[in-house]
Amino acid sequence: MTSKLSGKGLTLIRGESCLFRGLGFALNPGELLLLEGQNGSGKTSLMRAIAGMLSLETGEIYWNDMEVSRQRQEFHGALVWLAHRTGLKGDLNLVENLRFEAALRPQANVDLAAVCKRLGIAKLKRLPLRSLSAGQQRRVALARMLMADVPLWLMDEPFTNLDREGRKLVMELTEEHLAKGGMCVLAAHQDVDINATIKRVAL
Amino acid sequence: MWKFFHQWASPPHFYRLAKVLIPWLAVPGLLLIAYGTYAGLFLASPDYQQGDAFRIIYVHVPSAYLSMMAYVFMAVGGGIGLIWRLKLAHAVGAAAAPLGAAFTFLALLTGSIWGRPMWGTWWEWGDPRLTSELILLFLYFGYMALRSSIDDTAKADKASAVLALVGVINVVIVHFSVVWWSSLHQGQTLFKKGGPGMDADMLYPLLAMILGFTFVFGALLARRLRTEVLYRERRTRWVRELVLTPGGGR
Amino acid sequence: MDALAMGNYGAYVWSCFALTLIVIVFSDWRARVRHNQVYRDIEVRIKALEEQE
Amino acid sequence: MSDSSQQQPGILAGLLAVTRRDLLLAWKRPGDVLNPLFFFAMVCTLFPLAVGPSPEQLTVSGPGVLWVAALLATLLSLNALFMGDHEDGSLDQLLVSPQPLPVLALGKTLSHWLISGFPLVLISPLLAMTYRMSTDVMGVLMLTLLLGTICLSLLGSIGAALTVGLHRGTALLSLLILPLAMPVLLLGANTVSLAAGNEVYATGIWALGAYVIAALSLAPFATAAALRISNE
Repeated sequence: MTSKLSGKGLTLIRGESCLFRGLGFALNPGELLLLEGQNGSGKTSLMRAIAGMLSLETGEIYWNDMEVSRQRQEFHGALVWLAHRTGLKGDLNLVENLRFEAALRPQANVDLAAVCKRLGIAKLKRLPLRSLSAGQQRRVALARMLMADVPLWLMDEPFTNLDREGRKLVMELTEEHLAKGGMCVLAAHQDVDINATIKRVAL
Repeated sequence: MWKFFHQWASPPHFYRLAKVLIPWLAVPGLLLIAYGTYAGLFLASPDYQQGDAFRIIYVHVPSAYLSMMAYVFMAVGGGIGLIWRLKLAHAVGAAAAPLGAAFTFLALLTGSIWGRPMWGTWWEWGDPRLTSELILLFLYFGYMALRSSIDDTAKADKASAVLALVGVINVVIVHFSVVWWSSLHQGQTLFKKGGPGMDADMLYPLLAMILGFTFVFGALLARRLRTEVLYRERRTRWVRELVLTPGGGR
Repeated sequence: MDALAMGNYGAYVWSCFALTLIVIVFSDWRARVRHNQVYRDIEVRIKALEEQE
Repeated sequence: MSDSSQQQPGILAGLLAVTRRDLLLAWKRPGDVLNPLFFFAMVCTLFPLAVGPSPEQLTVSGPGVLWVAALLATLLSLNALFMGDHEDGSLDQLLVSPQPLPVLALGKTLSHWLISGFPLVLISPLLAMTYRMSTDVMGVLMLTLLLGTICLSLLGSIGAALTVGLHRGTALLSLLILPLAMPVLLLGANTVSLAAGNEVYATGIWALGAYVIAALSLAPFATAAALRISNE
């Protein structure tokens, strides 16, 4: 019954249409929650609802069996969100962007240089992000995610703008995170090739 | 008690109740206003300074009072809506705003018409009450503009509730700062304070008018609230049944 | 007639009362019109949906 | 998870980080800082051109004109307060951060004041001089503007948060903020006028100070609530 992250009876109405009704899920450490569906099917909305940014018509999201709305700060301290828009400042460079992030949530004790090297952005550290390609910017957002010391990753279309190699890297990173006992909620309109327990929510 | 309240505030119940309530508010309200108008215009003796022009207070004071009460309604409704997520409370804000603006406008008009013979001008910046009424009117405009520019009703409700709460604190600050300001410029005050100093034949019509205006406001608010409730619940089963019933539930 | 003249303030006093009447009647009229409009819109939409089924 | 992890950063670290980031961004785009200043100077120039250069008139209307210009200049800069963050998604990141949102909102407001309000205070004596204001009165003007622009930034952050992401944001923001800001204008400008007329002006200063304290303690919460609502 108890699970780390769960949602019960979730209903969301946007404008004239009902995106989902009575939806539920449960997620435990080491598991991946895959949100599947076409564009506009409500994947992002569900993701935002899980992140506690969107009030639902009915239903609640639970973290450690307690409503997220009653422990927002604790919950936000346990997650990092890779959104559709990177949320990075184009006028600032990688280091400046990540330094800002470090003041917001707990950081893992890993070497930034090693992370950047693995993501293939080591040489871009001092350039303003505006001058980077969309794929490179996404890798910077991935670096931000890797630097955070949190159990829950929320990834909204993480493969956008990435080449085949980049997509493989994201899957590898996700596998590693899950193997360490982390959790992942991933929204994608294509199938993923990740070796872990996958729970699916079709929208 | 709580259960009773929830049932009362349930949309279909409220929709039906409000319809019954409207005549019960409107008729006594209009009767009180009729009495107040007659007594205020013909029975009350003229003011020793202002002559018969003082009779304008019988419409000015009640509308000024309603203009503030409507704002408080919006703020309280918004607060309740934000804290207890009661949708009906948000609807109160949406329904009260245009009425509040209308009565603020009326208070400004009547104040200005009073000012013409008394001060020799249609508008006197030095008067703190007229000036605060004007700012209040702008606050209503802001509230309605914010509401109408957000398409999603739930979002508009919450955003305008925050604005109304900020605004209601501001109304108090506006009042005190404008009073301070007009004291610097030897501003004239519109009417001397009512109460014990006022003769009974002057005071009772005023009280009747205030009460009557409140009732009429209640009736108007109930009517607008029904519309709000109907619109917000347009996708529910009870509205469907209501509409499909022959004769309807208009 | 003197009572109606209000000691030469008649125009001011009567226009204030007239404006009040106008504002109240107008508010009520607007509320009725809007209610009927909203009701009719909902009615049309729901009946259209009914016929589809 | 990993045993070698660091702690959750403190509240002050979050506040300063937001402020530092916004100042850094302003540094990289100086136009955002300079435009309101130019606007302020230009409005102050328009007035003598419109009503004529007679010294008596300028002395009387100077405090009012400078204050109205400062209010409008602040208003002009407010629209951008959350817009950039909204567009690139970093506002969403602030909303899911474990830092309390009112603290982050206060950090944003603080940087807004440092970028747009404080420079106004600094250049105001220059413009006051052209209105033939005496040095003593200039001191009072700067003090009221110092307190007043803090109030305006705090009030404005609420409006900016309510209108972030709306199409008609700019005009709507003015409509929301101007009536709220009227007491600040009234207190500020009249206090300077009183000082110019050699009258007792302490009441105005105290009232503005009280306004600052009230706004500091309430506005960040309203802004945070508004941000959550606007970003649903």
